[in-house]
Amino acid sequence: MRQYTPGSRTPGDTIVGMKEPLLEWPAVGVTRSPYRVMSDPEIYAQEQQRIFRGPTWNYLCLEAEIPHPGTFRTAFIGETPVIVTRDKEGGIHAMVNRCAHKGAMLCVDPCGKRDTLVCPYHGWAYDLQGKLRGVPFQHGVAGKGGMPDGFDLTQHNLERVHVQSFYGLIFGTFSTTAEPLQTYLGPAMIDHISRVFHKPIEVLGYHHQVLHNNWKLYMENSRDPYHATILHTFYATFKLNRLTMDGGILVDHDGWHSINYSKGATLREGGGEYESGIRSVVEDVGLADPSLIHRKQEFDDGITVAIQSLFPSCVNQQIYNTLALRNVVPQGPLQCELHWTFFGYRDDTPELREMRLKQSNLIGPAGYVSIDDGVIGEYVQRGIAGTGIDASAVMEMGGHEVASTPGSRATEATLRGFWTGYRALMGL
Amino acid sequence: MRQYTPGSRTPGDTIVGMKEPLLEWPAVGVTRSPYRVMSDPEIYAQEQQRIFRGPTWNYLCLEAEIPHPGTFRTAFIGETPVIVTRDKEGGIHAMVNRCAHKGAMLCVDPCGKRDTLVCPYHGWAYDLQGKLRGVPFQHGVAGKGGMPDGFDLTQHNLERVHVQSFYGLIFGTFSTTAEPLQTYLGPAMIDHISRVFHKPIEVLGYHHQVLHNNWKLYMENSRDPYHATILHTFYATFKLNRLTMDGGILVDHDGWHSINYSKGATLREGGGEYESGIRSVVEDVGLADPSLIHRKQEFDDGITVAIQSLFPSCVNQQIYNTLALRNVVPQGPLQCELHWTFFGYRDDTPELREMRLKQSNLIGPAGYVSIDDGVIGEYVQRGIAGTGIDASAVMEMGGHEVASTPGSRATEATLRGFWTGYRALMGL
Amino acid sequence: MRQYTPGSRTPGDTIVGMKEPLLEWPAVGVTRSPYRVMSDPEIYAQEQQRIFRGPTWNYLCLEAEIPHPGTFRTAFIGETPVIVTRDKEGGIHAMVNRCAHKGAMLCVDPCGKRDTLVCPYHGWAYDLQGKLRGVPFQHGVAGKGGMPDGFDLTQHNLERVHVQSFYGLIFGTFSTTAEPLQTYLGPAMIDHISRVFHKPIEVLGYHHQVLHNNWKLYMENSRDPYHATILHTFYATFKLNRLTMDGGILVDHDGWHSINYSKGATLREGGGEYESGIRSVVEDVGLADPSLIHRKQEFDDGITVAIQSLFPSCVNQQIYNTLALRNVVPQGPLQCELHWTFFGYRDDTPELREMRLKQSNLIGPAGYVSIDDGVIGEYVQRGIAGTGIDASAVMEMGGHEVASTPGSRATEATLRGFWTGYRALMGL
Amino acid sequence: MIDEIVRRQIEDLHTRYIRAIDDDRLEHWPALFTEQCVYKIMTRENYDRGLPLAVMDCRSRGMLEDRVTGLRKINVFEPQRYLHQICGLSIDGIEDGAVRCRSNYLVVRTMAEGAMSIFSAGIYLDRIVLEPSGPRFEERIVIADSRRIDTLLVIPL
Amino acid sequence: MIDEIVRRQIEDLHTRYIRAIDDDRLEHWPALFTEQCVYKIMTRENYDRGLPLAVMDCRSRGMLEDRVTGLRKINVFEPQRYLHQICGLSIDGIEDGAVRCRSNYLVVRTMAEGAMSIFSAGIYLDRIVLEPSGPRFEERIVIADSRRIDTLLVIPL
Amino acid sequence: MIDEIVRRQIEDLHTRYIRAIDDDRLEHWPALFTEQCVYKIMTRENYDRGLPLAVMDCRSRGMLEDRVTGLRKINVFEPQRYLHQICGLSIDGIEDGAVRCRSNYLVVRTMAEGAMSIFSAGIYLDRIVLEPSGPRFEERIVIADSRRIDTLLVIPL
Ligand code: FES
Ligand code: FES
Ligand code: FES
Ligand SMILES: [Fe+3]
Ligand SMILES: [Fe+3]
Ligand SMILES: [Fe+3]
Repeated sequence: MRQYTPGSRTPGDTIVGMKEPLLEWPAVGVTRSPYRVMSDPEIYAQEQQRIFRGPTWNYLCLEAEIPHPGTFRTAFIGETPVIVTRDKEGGIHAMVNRCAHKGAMLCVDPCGKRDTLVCPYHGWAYDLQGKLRGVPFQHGVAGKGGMPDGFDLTQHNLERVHVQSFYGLIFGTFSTTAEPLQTYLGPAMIDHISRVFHKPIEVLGYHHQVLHNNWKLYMENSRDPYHATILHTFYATFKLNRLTMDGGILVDHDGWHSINYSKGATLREGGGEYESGIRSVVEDVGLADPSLIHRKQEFDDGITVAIQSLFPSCVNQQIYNTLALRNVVPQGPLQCELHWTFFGYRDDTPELREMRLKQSNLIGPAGYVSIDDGVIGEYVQRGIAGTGIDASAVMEMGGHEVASTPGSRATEATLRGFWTGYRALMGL
Repeated sequence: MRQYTPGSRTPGDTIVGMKEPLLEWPAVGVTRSPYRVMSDPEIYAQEQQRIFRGPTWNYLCLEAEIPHPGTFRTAFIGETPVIVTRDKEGGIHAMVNRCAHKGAMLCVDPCGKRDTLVCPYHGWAYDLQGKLRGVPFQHGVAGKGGMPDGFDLTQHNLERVHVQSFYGLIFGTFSTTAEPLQTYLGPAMIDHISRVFHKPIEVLGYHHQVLHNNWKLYMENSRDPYHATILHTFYATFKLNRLTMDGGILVDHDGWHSINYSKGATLREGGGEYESGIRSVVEDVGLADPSLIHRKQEFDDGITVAIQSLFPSCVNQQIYNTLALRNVVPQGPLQCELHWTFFGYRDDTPELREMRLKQSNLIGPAGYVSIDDGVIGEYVQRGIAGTGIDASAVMEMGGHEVASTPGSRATEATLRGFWTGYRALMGL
Repeated sequence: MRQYTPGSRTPGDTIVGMKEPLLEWPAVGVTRSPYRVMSDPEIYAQEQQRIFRGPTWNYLCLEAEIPHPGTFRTAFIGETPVIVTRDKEGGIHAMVNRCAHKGAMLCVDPCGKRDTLVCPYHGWAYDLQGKLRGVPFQHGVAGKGGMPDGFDLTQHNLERVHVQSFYGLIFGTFSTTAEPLQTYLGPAMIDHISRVFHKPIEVLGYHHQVLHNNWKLYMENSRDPYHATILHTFYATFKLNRLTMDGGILVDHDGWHSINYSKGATLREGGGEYESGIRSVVEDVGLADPSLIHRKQEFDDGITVAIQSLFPSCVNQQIYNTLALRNVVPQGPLQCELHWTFFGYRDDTPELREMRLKQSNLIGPAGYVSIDDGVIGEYVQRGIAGTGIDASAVMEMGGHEVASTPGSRATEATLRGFWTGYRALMGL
Repeated sequence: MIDEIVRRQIEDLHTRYIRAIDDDRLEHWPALFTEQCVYKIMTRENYDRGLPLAVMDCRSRGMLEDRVTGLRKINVFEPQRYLHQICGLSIDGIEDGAVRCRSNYLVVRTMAEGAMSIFSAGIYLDRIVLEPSGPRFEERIVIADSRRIDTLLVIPL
Repeated sequence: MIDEIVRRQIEDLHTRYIRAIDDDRLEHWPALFTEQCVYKIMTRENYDRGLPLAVMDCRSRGMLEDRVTGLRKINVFEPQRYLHQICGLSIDGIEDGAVRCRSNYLVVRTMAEGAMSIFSAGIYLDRIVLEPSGPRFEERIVIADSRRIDTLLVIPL
Repeated sequence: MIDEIVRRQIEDLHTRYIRAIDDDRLEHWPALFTEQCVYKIMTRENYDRGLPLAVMDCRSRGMLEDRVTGLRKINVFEPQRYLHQICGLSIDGIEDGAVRCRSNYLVVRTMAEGAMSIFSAGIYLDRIVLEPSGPRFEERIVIADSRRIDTLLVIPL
């Protein structure tokens, strides 16, 4: 069931001889999204062009991952492989991981340290800014062959990705017309990033999880307050997260981005549906070792769970004392890979570090909370197979608007916001 | 070699910006079928729309598999996942296995018992008729959020599949304009179904077999009298089935459906090609344990082998005392899955039951007779790779007509009948 | 990551409703090739039609592999399965490995001996020239059924492939308008073939290697003098091959074909970049058992390494005393399979035979030299994923022309020649 | 408590079993069973639901021999080989003269042109009798985890 | 030099371990560990880079029991089974009363509808204590070669 | 009749062999062979047809060492690991001082970014000499069921 080929259609496919329109969006707007956007290869190819190569800012990696001059890390923007480097002067650069000569991938290792980037195929050598510095046999051998006169190295640099770093998070864009990063994020998103990244962090490890669903199904899931306390039985059963706590959702940039937060200490017993026997609360179940969910209140705003979802494909999560960034890499219309970067603070006490690691059982591919998200997108992908042409998802919870509701999470405004951004970029 | 993605193209793909015509059918008609229909993704997507979602009746399951109120079984119509239920009053219903909210598959288990169908994602609850009965947090929490006024549950039921049950076989259609089931089947098909299902049956087990060929190659095979005694050496060698027995073929509904039967007791020694050294008769081979092919004459019409093939994708087989339904589930242009339901009668004696089970060595993925069919469709699929644009299969055995020939099985009329139905629905 | 289906699109797809143009070739011509040609399914399908079914001569097998009457071997022309036979009179024939009845593959075994080719499905029997000789039940049974009057066996032969054998190499074409083989090859190619195949050869074994890249990336690699001494560190480090040896490249038929050769005994110490620390020369490394690279000078022209690349998909290699043919079988835009046929001469001394086998450690999927080529094409395929629409490879080494340069290998003329042929056939 | 000698004998029987199949010496396979033997391949789906249908259902050594005949002379299928991995043999007791044991198996199937796949994985449930001539299978029930068979099954598991 | 009896005991512990998981009798799985045990699943990527994050990180038998509770009552996932292959057990020494050993494992996962895949392959690094009642795992570190988890991991490896 | 001590020694040699490879300690791999050894990887296709071509063809310990040099310093390939499963060891006799034995192997290859695949499956045909310092391989012929190699083969099987 791993079936489509990343890269088998370049965006060009859809420019030359492109079918217009790719689809008709339902007239009611963002309270509906047609299921076809989750499976159509043509639409998928367009997303690569219009979203990932378009005026979006894409999370690449953390500055903490390339701390020293010469260190690099590879990443993806959509399907495009990218290298992020720190140069001798400490400057940060990003470029496509594709040799300017005949296209070979330059860096296979996920990270490392290099003085120059040398292509294995014919040895073209680039500096850490992606500038071509050397071409073997440029002048031939014994005066024969080599590059023609007027061959200009400066015309053969690596394709550049524009980068901006914010609180140690490095974002990149292919677009020269993208808004500045902070404008793209908006004030509420900026506040939340600064809240989490206000002091030096330390990476504690990675997870890589293959999901058999369209990348957008995961991004919807990440910003969906509605499913959190129903699908995730662990949340509701052990009262880590319920809609009957204080909490809310914040959106920014017309809803392209969102935050969904709750405050564990404010749980109101009763109320909501939790006592009315929905499956999300399991009776007569306890933890043999409850130390798993002992938590330390790290932030004075009282927020114990906060999921920030940045358009198009980045998630910044706090669940109790677990802190992680999640990045979704599309791998065809029916698959994506979720990259988790789990971190703490450099000044964590040993006890707090241990607490984070013990709580890591809550998240990741085997997390009590996130296990369910590993399959639910696949359930949707399989559920929508063979749908009729007009079938669409319904998102009316909380009305038809896209707006922050600091007092309520019984809403799908965050999803309507995602589709607002999607439609704007895709011209749908 | 498992390469295409079921569901990666919704029928919609081919409506918006559809290429017309998909192909030119050979002018001579149904004595030819172009190989392209066996591999083209565009045509495959059209089949989902025009055949499986069109005015056809698709076998879903047996009433015996959902005997009690609340029992359900999942199935497929083409690529579309379906749930078949029996409600509290004993009524039978079918609906798409896709939540009306955001499309999650509702039932993952192949069968079971439920009071209501509850979606794992956000807990929308449906009754056994597919009607939406509950939406968690419909009215929000503490007066905030929830569904907007005027949100109408009755507008969000599961997509309905129309069902009709006939002698315990449950068929479904998406089409509101399909003929009644019995008209669709026709008198000859009805007679044969009643012959086999005249008394209560009992399911003895299932087989699931992945075939690396287009679903139509299997359906052609199932109704092809020509291959039976040549490819299936076991038939001819051990005289279970030869064209030199009394037998014939019956077609119905312009040949959309067919039956191919023979009477083992009527074998004429000599005649036909069997003595002229075709490979289908192996010399000097015997069975160390001949009890395998001892049979009991169950039906007074003397028929010992009968294969009924119902358009588009169901087969009802009797081979000696083995009784089984076979249903083909398309999984992309190059793969399908064959689901076998092996059964006997509830009033079978222990001896007869044992005989059926011993004879089960004749059928299924490891059956002496059916092993050959497991690969022959793949041989065709590989044989037609890279064919020129006009390459077509040839079906002239028995002439150019589509008609029953009660006295003869040296014909491909049943195949011409299949393509008659295919062309009518596909507009080719 | 093995994702596309060979055969899932027949060339017909691209004729009916074909998008024109498939792409715009860069105006500068063959010093550029757009990356899209390496991944677009539409272009891939066109190649099957215009190149492999077009006026090209495709290597099929060696006469030595079908030495006796009745022996056969299977092969591929592009995706199309082919059978090559030697008939009773010793004549050589080739035909598509697809039954003329309903398309089943006739020969599954890679080689063997047969009097007739009998289809497993319905027993149609063909002679070794592909002529239909027998149709079971052609006249029905007891006067009923069978083929209609006027059914003409001669109209149902296997699809013919035109063959020409040259020095024991058998080539085939589908085209009736192709030039004669020797005109297609040209004088320089003919000389080199006669050089290697001047006396009876003996096959010593096969390798089959799956490459996760477009077939053209391998063909480019095979004729690329530039990468040889840089990617292949073994060459440069142990001085088997350097650009500072005498050597050159020869092209023929507008550069469709090429030879890249060097003379090991002529190495000039110093010069070139090898001493300037490019990665292709590893310091302080030796062989614990140098007998691996002891060689015997077999050819009096002093050539020790010669790679001949014949358009579209055949390579004839001599590396020291290893002799092999390589043939690339496309398996979708993103995969191909490389078939190696390793041989010596029938009159080899036991010592020379042993030397060839010991040197076989240099080539094949585990060869010190060729290991690198196993992955480099995949690195390119991954590097070009998600490229912008205009991204192209650059081939300016040695200027912009396509011409032989007997004195120099610091050139990409051979690659420009490949694209000259490609554009001519593809109409790009 | 079965001693180590018996355990080794049973391990050797298992090794001879996978050799006969993996080396395509299937003619030696029936002799590893008693005359009145049972050999069944069942899917976990049918087995767990108490449904009697088997993929292969042999109730005598003769039926095993007939399976070899079918494979050699009767059926059409693509040339293929198996490669077994087995582990976790446990000897679970004696039952009217036969040793009950079980183990895990994994079969990798390789087609002539080179395609490899996990063809089947599951357990062997055995009853083995210790005859003077050595141990033989009185009963081997193969329970395959997957309900799916890819293409066809013609070589025993 | 550990003698063969101990080796056999440890092999039996390994067999009971894979039985408990492959037979879906996970309730018997925690008892194979000591009260104060460590059970971790780590990817080779994190392990080799000295990063402490684990995929599953249990530091008491209670946490193992909670994993079974989660699987039985809490989490949503597609029905699936594992089939283990293990080999290459080596006993590498004694360390404050515990036997250090390791082995290779391979887990084939089969989904309800029949899809099989290599879900995980890697090594077990164990510390086993020989209690009067038999051997138990004091520590089992599972190191998976692949950094990828397909879909989710809910059944222990 | 080879006794159990020898069998255990040979099993340990096999275990050291897969450790050296699976742990990427290939520098320890040549020492498991005698000075004058043969190590060949052949495909079943060539082997059965009597064709002498091997995928890897080493005729001395030096050539094994050179293979490690090539892998460490010379060749370009994507970072990858192997995980072996072996089973079914049989000791088939003594031949001029060497023990002939064979076993089944399965190698799962895992790439740096996480892709796992069945890379090779087949048998080991060995000649093992029992030196005072312990047993060593005098000859190991690896016969791979599949004629196909995916991408390349640089780590020995
Ligand atoms: S592809 Fe990078 S140097 Fe040629
Ligand atoms: S998808 Fe079913 S309740 Fe939301
Ligand atoms: S397909 Fe070959 S005889 Fe019918
Ligand atoms: Fe979630
Ligand atoms: Fe059949
Ligand atoms: Fe090369």
